[in-house]
Amino acid sequence: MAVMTFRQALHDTLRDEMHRDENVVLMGEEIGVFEGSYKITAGLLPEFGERRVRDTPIAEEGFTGAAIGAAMLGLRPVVEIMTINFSLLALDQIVNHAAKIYGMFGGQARVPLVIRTPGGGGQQLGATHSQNIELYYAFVPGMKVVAPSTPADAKALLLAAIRDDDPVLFLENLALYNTKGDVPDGDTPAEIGRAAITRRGSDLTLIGYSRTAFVANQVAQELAETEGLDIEVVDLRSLRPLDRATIVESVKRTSCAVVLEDDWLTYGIGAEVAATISDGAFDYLDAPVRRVAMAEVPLPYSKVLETAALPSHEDVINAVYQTLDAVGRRRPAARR
Amino acid sequence: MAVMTFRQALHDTLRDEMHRDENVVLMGEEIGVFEGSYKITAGLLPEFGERRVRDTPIAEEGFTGAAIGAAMLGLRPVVEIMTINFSLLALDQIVNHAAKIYGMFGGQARVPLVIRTPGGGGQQLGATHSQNIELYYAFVPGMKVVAPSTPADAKALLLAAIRDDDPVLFLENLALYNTKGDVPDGDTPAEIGRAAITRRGSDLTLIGYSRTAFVANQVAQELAETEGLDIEVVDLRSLRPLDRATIVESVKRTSCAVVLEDDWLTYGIGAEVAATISDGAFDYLDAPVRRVAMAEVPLPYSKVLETAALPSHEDVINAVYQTLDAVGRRRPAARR
Amino acid sequence: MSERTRSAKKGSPSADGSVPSGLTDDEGRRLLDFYRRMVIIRRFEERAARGYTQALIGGYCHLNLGEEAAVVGLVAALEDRDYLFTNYREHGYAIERGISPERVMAELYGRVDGVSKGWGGSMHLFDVDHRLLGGYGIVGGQLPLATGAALAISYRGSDEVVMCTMGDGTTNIGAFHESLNLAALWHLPIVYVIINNRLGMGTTVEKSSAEPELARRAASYRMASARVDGLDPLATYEATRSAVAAARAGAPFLLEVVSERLRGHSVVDPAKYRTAEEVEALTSHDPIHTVGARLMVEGLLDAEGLAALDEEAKAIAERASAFAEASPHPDPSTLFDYTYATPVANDLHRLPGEPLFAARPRPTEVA
Amino acid sequence: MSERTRSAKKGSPSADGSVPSGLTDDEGRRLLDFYRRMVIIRRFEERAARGYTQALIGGYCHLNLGEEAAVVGLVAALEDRDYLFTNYREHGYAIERGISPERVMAELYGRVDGVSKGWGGSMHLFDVDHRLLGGYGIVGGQLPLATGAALAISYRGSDEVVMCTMGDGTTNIGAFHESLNLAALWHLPIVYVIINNRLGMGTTVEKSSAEPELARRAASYRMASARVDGLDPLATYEATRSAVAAARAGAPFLLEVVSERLRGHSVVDPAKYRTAEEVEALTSHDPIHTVGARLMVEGLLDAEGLAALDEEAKAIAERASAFAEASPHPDPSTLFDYTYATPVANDLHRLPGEPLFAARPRPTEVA
Ligand SMILES: Cc1ncc(C[n+]2csc(CCOP(=O)(O)OP(=O)(O)O)c2C)c(N)n1
Ligand SMILES: Cc1ncc(C[n+]2csc(CCOP(=O)(O)OP(=O)(O)O)c2C)c(N)n1
Ligand SMILES: [Mg+2]
Ligand SMILES: [Mg+2]
Repeated sequence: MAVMTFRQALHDTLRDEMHRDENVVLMGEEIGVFEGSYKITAGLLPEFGERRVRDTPIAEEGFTGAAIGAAMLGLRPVVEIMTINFSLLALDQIVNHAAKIYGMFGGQARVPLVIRTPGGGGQQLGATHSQNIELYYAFVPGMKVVAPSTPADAKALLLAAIRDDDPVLFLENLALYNTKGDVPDGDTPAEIGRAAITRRGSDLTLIGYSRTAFVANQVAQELAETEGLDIEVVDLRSLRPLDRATIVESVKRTSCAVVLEDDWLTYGIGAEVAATISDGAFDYLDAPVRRVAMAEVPLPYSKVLETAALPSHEDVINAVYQTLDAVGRRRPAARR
Repeated sequence: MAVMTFRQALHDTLRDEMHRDENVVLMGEEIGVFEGSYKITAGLLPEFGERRVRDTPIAEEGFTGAAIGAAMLGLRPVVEIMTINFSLLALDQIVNHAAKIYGMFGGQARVPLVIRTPGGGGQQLGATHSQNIELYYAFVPGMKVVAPSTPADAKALLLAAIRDDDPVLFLENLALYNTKGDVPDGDTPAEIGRAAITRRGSDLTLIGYSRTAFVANQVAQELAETEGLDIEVVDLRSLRPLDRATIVESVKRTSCAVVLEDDWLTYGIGAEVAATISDGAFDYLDAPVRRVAMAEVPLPYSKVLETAALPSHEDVINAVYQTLDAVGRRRPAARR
Repeated sequence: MSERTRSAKKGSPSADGSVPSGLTDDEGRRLLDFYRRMVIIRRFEERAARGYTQALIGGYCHLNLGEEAAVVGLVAALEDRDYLFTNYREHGYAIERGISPERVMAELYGRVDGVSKGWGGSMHLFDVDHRLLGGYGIVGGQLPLATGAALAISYRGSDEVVMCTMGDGTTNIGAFHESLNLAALWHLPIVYVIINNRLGMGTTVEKSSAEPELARRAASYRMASARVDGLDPLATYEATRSAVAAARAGAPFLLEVVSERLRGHSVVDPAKYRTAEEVEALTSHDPIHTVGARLMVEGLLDAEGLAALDEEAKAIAERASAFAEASPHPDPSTLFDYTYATPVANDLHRLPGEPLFAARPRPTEVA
Repeated sequence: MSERTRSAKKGSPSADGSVPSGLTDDEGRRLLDFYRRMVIIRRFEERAARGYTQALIGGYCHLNLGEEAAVVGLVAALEDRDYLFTNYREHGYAIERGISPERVMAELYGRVDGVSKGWGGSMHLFDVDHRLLGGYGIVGGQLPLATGAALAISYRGSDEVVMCTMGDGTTNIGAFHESLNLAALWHLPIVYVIINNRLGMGTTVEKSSAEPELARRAASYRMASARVDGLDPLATYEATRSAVAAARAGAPFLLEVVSERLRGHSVVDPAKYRTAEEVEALTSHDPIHTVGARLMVEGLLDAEGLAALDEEAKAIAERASAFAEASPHPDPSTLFDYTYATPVANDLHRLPGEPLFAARPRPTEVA
């Protein structure tokens, strides 16, 4: 066990897997000489050489597709797409090829590919560089999509993703890279497709993934300390498959839920979570599932406008209060 | 008023708009000499010439982007993307450019663009050619997405789309092209962002769009005749903006709902509709919102497997029965 | 056919059957073998077209009619250990790679004995044993994949070559540019082949490619290239051998094979956009006719032999369709078998009509 | 800098200030004017870098340092009515198009007086009046758009030209290929400009483009092209004039402008991947130094004049940042003003913390 940043956990896991398996190769723009836009791959080029750490031209479709083809022949490429926004250019290769090849050819070829890519807004990167479009992958059968929120999960899910024989979209987040946490030693991959209850509680179920799971735990902790609230937190961890059972069982116990997401509300990830709860916990739910999500605008550059458009810590707390209010449970003094 | 096919309504509307406004130009693969893969544009090349009916190379990103750029200078291009599957290749231009340009530049440039494209499965086109990915557009603020189900709406919504100053994804469906219906004469665009209650009823709200709205009306009609059921049908017509008020008001009256969609269930269009109902009609809903959607697999070529994977007429009827069952209302003799 | 294209056709017989330059014994034997294979493809494709009109084949169905010489010459230049990626117009390639016509036809019919077990159909033939790595329906989709396969080979230092075929229309899509650049940068063992039948559906190469001599596009990547007459199987074979040899030595190659598409884009396309003269002219370019004629002129085949080959090919096609029709449809219970290679928790095995959660008890029954 | 690149630089002064070939009066005046503009960009960019470290500018910030000569020469060859599309490294272009440095800086500061009203930031400058049609942050994203703008011009039969700039790294993306092909096919009035600073972030042009003489890529589209020394503003200007003239006559053009990036990719990049010698060499290629030296040698500027120009430029930059800092932030109430140009029913104006539906009455209050 060691305390390290999310970034370090990713870096060390990549490095360990490259030592373990000669088939693991890294590809992407600026991952070598430049050490990665967010420095996840720093030091790996000098250690492993150009053969295994491959800087690519700016050609998302081409190099992602090439990684898919290499995977079909048994390599286990880990592709970095600099931010998830640029993955739109590779979407045909991912959705129409990586996700289809196993099924469309009757199981004859596997695509053991990992695509690592960060989402995130709040850095004033403007409308085209601040999108959270994990939905585009989570929607597609044939893809697996994981979204760790802690350094420990970053390691465990990356191990699982690299050793999985299917294409895995591994969602990172700019705001998480410098967060710290305990990371177990050893070599224990997570199970893809499983959510985790990261905090037990009975008052309300707070659900998130990636950055929003981090926020959920923070808020639950804070409200426990300041208000004595007993909030359960579900970290989805896997967006496809989605672990409906864990979500629904939690809400059956708490009878209300707030879903946090960093994407747009309408048709966002939270829509499925809310629909799932409303269906599976229908007889247990005492208030509508509340979603906290981005305002529905192309994200503006201006700090003031950007801040207005993105969910804040306060927004989460208010959503929790209003939901508790709605179910008539332990309402702390209104805090607006 | 005239009875005509969906195809004819599209064709005639395109033609009329080209006569009305010199800025309306058509672009796409095989729309001219070949007359369009689904023959919507048949006859328009000889009538308007190559300047206004432009066959493009196979370059979805390039020609869609070029249409966006032309729209910025005031043309009103109507692009045909042969099937929605191929639009993945143009997604960066649509999502990161067409949908962002108005906002990102503070309202200085408009993108009066229409992208016409058919979805649809059930034609044994295999995994890459049978997807329904309107979700990818409906998710994006800045886009408008319309999805007519009748020839009349095909006309009215296409008129609206062409005259709108924003990028509009105009969803068609292979299975609708030959359907027939009344089409009003004259020149009355629909209002984008409005759903329609196409059939009044009090027993259950059945919701669809594009092909599934057609199916919803069929099923409602059939169950009225055979079982005396009184089903209300909501045709969404616009996926973005989504007309939540109409959906919720309907369910407040019927207290239960079934949502039909042709895409995958998890994260599909129906997820938002179900989440919206579960939230907005929380106190009125007597049973979980039922979704009828594709099985979560890459769509197989084999007719037998494809049929198993796609929602059938029977599936819709059973979902309606089971939902009525759940609310304890007018249960007709079980029909399995 | 343009001047330029014509000039690419050295040594092929003209329609009137005038004597060509002459063949060595080896070439003669090879040409005869090629012809035999070409006829098998031809009859297979015609049978497939019939299967389509019989509604035994669904979806899209694109035939190699007119491209048989190109197909045969190209594939013959590959070793068994080499890999082939192609597009949706690939029945002939599958057969040439050594996959039995039965299993190819069974795939067209969507049956369990099909090469892709009925999951792929006409556009998505795949056989890992014969190193045919698909059959892709998205124009240009196969290019990055094939490039990546070549990357894997180069990474491992083994000496297979990848061949990746595409149509002329495909050279205008972004993936073409990105892929060729990567291959050249990384010295990958790959031959990109353009089957230039001068049409992408109904659009001519001149209307879609600003440089219609497509082999020239290799210059953007300092890649070697050549243009060859794809109606001449021997010329195609020789050109391909050189290209494959270059690729095996780590120099990727762009080979343009000028060919013909005798019928519509797919079996349902009546090709009304072609003039009567164009259609007329096609017959004289039909490689089955021209190569057959050449063999006769060379004295390597007589009318009887030709008829016998044809009978054999027809019989193969008939057997293929009989086999296909007899093969069972996949069982609906196998629907969820191929979503994931590594089984995964919470994968949703829900049929379209099934509820997401088991039905609750009816309200009246609630305590 | 490679041999090849060097040889493109005819007539530019060497670092030691040796006498160049001599200038006409016109050229002299022009060079002086160009230099003045170059210095304004230089000081503006330095001021922007400071604004970034002061946390007055957020997001990404890419500077034209080293590219001033190219920017000035390129834009000077355009008429006011011509259109310019560029990428995220575009502050200098905006200023050259005639937009006031105040409004450019205000955009970087995200204020209401910014050219894009604070919605775009450094990467997304846009001014419809000055026909600067953006500033785009997706590599290659501007190419199809610019091509389409040229299509609209050609459609209307008017005689504007579109210039579309990009970096060397951008030539490897699919949109480059698709766009140039369309422009050539359709004879569009457009000049594609590659600012070849030989780096895309940290990747050299040789590592990213299999044909590193990028102008040669025009051959794939039978498009005319040229390569010019982008450290020489006069040479750039002349080459651009020819290119623009060709485009105006309906022949699209690919112009490669060989340049330098003096600092990191963006203000936060320390460019550790550059060797000390490389960094050393950069100084002698700095166009502000070389052009200044040339003007001195030509007797067109003395030390005093040079200092005066510099003072003027610094003052402009200071005024710009003072203006920007004084300009108000956008009001949060304007958040929903620019989602749609045509107002639409049911557009969701919900702030992140707001519920989708008005709160229901509390259960205890239900009758
Ligand atoms: C990305 C994409 N766009 C469009 C299509 C539709 N389409 C299928 S084949 C074809 C023409 C391809 O022409 P070419 O590359 O010359 O190959 P050919 O059919 O002549 O063999 C088109 C446009 C597609 N399948 N994929
Ligand atoms: C599609 C896409 N991929 C990657 C990036 C990240 N990125 C921004 S600038 C850049 C380098 C571009 O290099 P070049 O075209 O030479 O332009 P320069 O920055 O040198 O002016 C990269 C990779 C991006 N913005 N868009
Ligand atoms: Mg073709
Ligand atoms: Mg560069």
